[in-house]
Amino acid sequence: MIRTNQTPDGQPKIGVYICHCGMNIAGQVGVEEVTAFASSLPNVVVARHYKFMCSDPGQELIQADIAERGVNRVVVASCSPLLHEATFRQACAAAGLNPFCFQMANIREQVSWVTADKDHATSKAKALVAAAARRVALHQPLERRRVAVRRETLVVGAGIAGIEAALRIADSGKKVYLVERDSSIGGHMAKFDKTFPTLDCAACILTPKMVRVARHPNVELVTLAEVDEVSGYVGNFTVKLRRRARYVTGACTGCGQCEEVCPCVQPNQFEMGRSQRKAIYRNFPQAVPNWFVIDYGACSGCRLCEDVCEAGAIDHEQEDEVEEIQVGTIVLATGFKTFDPRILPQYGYGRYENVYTSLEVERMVNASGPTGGQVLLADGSEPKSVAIIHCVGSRDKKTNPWCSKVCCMYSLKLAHLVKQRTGAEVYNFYIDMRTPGKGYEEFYDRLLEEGVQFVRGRVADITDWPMTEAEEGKLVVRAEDSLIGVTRRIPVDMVILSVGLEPQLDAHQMRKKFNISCSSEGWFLERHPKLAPVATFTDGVWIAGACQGPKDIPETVAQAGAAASEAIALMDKGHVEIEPNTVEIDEEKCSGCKTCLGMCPYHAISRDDQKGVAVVNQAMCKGCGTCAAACPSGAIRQHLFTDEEIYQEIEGVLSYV
Amino acid sequence: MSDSNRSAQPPGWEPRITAFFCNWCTYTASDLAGVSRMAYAPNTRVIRVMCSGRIDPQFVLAALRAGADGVLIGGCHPGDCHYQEGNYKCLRRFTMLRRYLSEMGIDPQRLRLEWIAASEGDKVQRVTNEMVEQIRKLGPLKLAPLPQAQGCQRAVAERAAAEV
Amino acid sequence: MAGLEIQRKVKYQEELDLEFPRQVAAMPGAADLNRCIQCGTCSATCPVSVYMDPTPRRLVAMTRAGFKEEVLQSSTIWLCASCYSCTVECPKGIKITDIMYALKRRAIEEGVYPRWLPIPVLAREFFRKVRQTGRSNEGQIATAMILKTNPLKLLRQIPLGLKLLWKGRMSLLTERMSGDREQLQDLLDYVDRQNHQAAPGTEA
Amino acid sequence: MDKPKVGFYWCASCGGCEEAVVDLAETILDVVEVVDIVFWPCAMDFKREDVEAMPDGTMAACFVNGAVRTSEQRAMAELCRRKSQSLVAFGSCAHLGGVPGLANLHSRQSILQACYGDGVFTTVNPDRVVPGPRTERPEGSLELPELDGEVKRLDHCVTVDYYLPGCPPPVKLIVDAVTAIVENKLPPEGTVLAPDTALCHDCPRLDSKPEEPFIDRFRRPHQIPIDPEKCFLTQGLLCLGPATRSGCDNACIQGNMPCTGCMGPLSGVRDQGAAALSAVASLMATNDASQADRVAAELADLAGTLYRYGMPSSLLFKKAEQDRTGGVPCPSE
Amino acid sequence: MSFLYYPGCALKSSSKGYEESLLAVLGQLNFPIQELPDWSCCGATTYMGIDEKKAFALAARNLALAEQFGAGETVHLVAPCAACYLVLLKTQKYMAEYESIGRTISAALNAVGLKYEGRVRVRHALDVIIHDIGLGEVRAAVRRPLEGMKVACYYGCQVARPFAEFDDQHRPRSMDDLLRACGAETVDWPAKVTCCGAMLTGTIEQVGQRRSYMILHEAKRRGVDVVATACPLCQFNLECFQGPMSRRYGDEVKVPVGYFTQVMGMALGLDDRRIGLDRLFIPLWRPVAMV
Repeated sequence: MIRTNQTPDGQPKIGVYICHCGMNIAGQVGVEEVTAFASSLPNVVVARHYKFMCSDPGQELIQADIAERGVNRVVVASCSPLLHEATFRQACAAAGLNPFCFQMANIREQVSWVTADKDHATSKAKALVAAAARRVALHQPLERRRVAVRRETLVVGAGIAGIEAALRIADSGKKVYLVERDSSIGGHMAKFDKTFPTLDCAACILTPKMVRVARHPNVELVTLAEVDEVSGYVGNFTVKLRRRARYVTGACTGCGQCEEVCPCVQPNQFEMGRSQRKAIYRNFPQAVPNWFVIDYGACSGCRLCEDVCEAGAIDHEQEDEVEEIQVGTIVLATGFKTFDPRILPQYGYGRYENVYTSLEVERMVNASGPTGGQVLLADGSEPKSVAIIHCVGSRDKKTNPWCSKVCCMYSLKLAHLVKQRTGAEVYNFYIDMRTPGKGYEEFYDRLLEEGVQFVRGRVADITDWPMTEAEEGKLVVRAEDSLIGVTRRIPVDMVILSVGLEPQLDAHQMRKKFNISCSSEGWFLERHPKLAPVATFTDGVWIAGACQGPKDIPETVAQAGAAASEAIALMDKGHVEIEPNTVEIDEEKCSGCKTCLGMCPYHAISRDDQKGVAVVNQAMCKGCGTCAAACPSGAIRQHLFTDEEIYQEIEGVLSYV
Repeated sequence: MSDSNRSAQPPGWEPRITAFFCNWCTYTASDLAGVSRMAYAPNTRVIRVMCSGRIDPQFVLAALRAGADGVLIGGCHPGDCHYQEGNYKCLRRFTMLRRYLSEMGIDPQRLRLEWIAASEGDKVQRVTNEMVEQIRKLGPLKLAPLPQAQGCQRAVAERAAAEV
Repeated sequence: MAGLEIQRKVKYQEELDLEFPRQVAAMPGAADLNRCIQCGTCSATCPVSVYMDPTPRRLVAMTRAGFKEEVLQSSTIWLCASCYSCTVECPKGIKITDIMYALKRRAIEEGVYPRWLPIPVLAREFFRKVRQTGRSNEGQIATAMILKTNPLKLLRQIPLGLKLLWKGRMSLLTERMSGDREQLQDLLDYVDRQNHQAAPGTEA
Repeated sequence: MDKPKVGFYWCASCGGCEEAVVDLAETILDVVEVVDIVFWPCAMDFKREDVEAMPDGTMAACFVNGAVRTSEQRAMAELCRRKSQSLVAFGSCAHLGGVPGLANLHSRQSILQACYGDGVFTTVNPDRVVPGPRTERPEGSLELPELDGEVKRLDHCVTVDYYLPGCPPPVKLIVDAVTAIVENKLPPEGTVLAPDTALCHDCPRLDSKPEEPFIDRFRRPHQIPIDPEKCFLTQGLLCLGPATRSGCDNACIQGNMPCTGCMGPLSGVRDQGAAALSAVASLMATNDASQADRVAAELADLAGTLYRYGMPSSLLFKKAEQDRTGGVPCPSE
Repeated sequence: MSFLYYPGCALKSSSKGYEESLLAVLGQLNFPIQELPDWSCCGATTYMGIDEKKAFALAARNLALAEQFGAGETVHLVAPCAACYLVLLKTQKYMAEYESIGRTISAALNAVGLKYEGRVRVRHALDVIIHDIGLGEVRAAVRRPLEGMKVACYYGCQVARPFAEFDDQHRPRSMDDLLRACGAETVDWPAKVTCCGAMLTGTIEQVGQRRSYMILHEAKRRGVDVVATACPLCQFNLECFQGPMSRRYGDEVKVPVGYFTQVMGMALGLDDRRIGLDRLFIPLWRPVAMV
């Protein structure tokens, strides 16, 4: 618990401490001059300068003045508050001063490092010190609030990332709601045949996890569901889930009778439309849950399925349901989508029937896929030559500028599988071969040994315009072989487009719902790219897997574990401390004019109709202060950023130098 | 701008610009400019607020009244506000405030709003330099002096007592 | 081993002009030169790259490395047909056609273009004609070009010329712009003066 | 015991405040019952010399209305100050600068030019004489008070103990103030004698005001039939109610007219117009810069509207004159 | 909204047939258009390679002249020649995009009493016919549908790339739509935006003519009655060198090559001479069904 010094006489006694930061500040700012200047400011009782204020001796200087000279407000002029504010607040607290009776002046990042002239740098430092001193005189002791954290987690998305995170959290004894939009969990990984570089079967490693998560006593699996709305704050989120009607109940045994009698045929989305399914269907035989589902848009309403279902699991009357759940933490694992190559007409996808996307070929080589694991052309024959084109929809300003990271490796995997299954000549067209990963380069070596051809050059186009007899009836791939320096035309039977990874189409809606940030492209933004890769700027919400950016399975699993352990740690701690820069409403002054209500993106302000005034829910207030700026009565006070504190700062920077 | 115009400025005068930067984007960008040692004009004084949405038009006027020749506001790019929409609130107030300043005979270029992301240290440098040049061209802001409010007699008595 | 030509190929750093890439990149449209990842899309999509030495991709690499002489003397820049295919297809948005123009101008400036190539001559004739009359005249320009590069070829072109005349698609009279030719000349002269004021190679 | 002595004086004002005193109607008799009016040039025959002859502090309270813009008004304000124990700034002009304060949008030069130069006024002045403190004419010499360069509020010139806001101050507030003086139950000095909450607090139309930003255009009252039930802002009419003290019993609102701000800012506000601007701009329902500017442009005469009663109390105080204004049109020029 | 016609040099000489047919077609469709007075050469592709700024200045002069006709409104400057179209668009774009170009060219224009503020929209004739007149109007005006006529629409480079926005860069369809509206059958062929060799056909023949040959060969292979073009240089290259090409590659490539406006003109029932059919080297025969 923080000890506070309430400064009973109310008279501020300010200590000002100027840091040299070695030569980082002192080399450019006249620290002695600034110190002398600081001593002349109102309420300043002591001003010192020291080599490194953040060092232990530096902090002890402050603490000694608090103890011996009754300093009750502290200003440190050093680096950015974003760097060391916490350090000095702690130092104050340790000496018994409320940590918020402290203000920092940034004279390194914003003065010594950016100002060419020493006199200017010194003047600027003085102005910032004056502002901090004038403002700190008004600082009042504040307390960080504690909020309890609920022991339930929402995991959104049940691909490998979501499944992994859910299992970890559930294993630690907390309740998990695992929400999946599709009728079955498993995500993209469930579509793959083999995984690189080990070539072990995707289903063999994924299916046990799918089954385990479904049966876990702490996991509530919610498929065919989406998050409608999220409100609340870290530790106390309220989530509205919309469960779409499945029209098949949990009584389903997965026997498949219904599917046989169903007369309605639809393109199978799970197979990217390359095969057909019935209106009552399930994605794949190992689907979890293993219940069927009716695609009501495709259903004729004949109810034949109802007649044959011995378990009586069909319920045509089912409707969407909205359920409200309470959770303390949230893990987003909403994954990615693949690039739609129709955007690049030069590659002929959708126009030439033998141009496939990599995901379609993944299904093709999968024993449970539409061709039973055979690689076949549209006419049913086996290809004799196949081109695999890397970077489709990646590394391209006009589509997606990023490297999709996994394509090189999965292209190698597909090259291997295609060659193995058909014996065809396989050409990989690549820009740069990216195989950084354990065992990845070795896999590339293996492919080279297997005789797969590699052409270093980005393909300009795929055409059926023959220039020679050998090209008649073929797809001709045109690229510069940049290692040789000539343009090559290679006729092939089949083209595989290694499509890149993209954010989900609704990523921006999702980020709004969860109040997190996205890069402009739509990848969820981590709090720090290196040091906080699974945290977001919203406390209590973590991200895992490819919703944050392209990544492969091992990385996804690692991230899911990291996100899970952060959520577990918070729930085990049981509470969070909230910064005190929230707002408070002076009920005496508030006229209840409602101006502030619409300012708050978190709906933290409501109107008390009885009293006719606005009321702030302290736990929901994030401390932006937008309402305070809008209040025409001056009735809203933002702690640490009160109007008067800011006025003092304004006048401080302008009144002395 | 021609030299003759510059020489019209009072000797030794340097533009003074008060900058209000939001904590998450522009203030961070400003730190980044420092870390990257991007030197720029020393005429700005940054006041950190949590969000550009916190910036009350009264702050801008108070800064001009206290002697600023210009005010720079920096916030997150549209859509990137850490608090979702504070920057839009700022934009709305800024738009109307500029019109008011203009009516009050103050060149609207003395108030500038820029969206500067945390990664745009170079933009802090560029915008600051541009703005200082702009204000240099406009010259010092000459507001009519504000008469000192006399307050009540008790306040005067207290002031007098304090001076003794 | 008759006919086997043995060549020593090494480039010493001091033979390169390291300012050259900077100067090229300073020209409008050429700024993205440095973003090239050598993917070869430009070469692959180029309708005439099969005749070029080096290919556009290599030309960009050579420009960036400072192979000024080789770049300016290459046939590549003169073979560019301005079809803009490379510019449209480049995944990094490099305006390769503009870079080709920039290199052509530089080559003419430095007088290093291959003499046998009729293209610079055509350009010059075109240039002169437009300044005089405000219009180009394909027949006259082509004739002048052929005369200056390969007079014998003119004989072969006679049937085509006659046919065009007969079809009313070529006129021996000079087509001129109707109005203010002087204004046009003043305009061009003004730009000329501006060009001279800017230091060559550094003007943006 | 003697009845407390009180005085009334007016500086730059329209006379409405004097009317307000008269508006006390029968109540004024009660007032006269309990106080002695010793100075009221508008209604009673007291001369300046009479006041000067009084010992300092004779009056328990002197109510001064009007802004201060001439040398004479300054002198009289100082005189009233000396002769009274409590000086009350009476009405918007004394309190904030008032409507006369809008003269701060112009220079003294341009005002004199407009009145005596080639202006629009009909005063017979063929020689375009601009009167100064002392003007010599064939008919004789004329002495006039000097016109100041700017309009000030009363407490810019002398210390003021209480403020009675309003244009004019509502009867109830006047009675309360006088009662407080008589009963010697005055609040701490410096107080504005009106409630410190905004008008919306009692506004009958508040329910119709949405909670989310909604302003998509501005209009002027004469341009539309005004719905007597709905919040003015929802009708595109600028109402300063949210930024203005209550105490007026919503007189304008009852009369189906938006509040123009005469009761002045709340105690936590430094600049009433800017506070109102912030609130109103925040409520604009657009995130697009050009759209916001189009909506803002519909507010004709922003400065005059936001500071109708308080230009001399605003942070800018007076229009600056040196800047070229580019971009945004400036209607006051 | 005013539409000005910018012919460019070629339409006054080697491609007179293009001008004749375009103006006749627009007349027939009651679409008023006026020739930009005092226009000069746009600089074409050649000038850029010699002196970029002068090239921009030449083009900008025409933009400035056109703008005077707008009375403050947008002016549409219709350039039927692909090169003119590209150069005018490029000039406009680069003046806005590159401060140095914008500044120099504006200064140069100022020096001769002109100015350009950016109110011209450069349009290709194909764009205007499709989007301003509309296929419905065209369909209604067809008197003699081109039934049985098989057309290969050839767009060339510069109508489609890199600045045009009215059609797809890789697989344009506007001309196909238009000529189908005229009753013709169009072939979906891969050569639509392939380069014809441009000025290389006349300068480095082995390069340029090979390009044209490939295109004609493909057209012939597809059995088309005519190749329709939207660019003077494309038309010239594809039509005028068919003899030398056939000799060079030992493959007879004799295909009529006309302007899309000429093909349209036939459908609108315009007289052969009015649409300049008499100027073609290889006569554009009507298919049997039409005669």
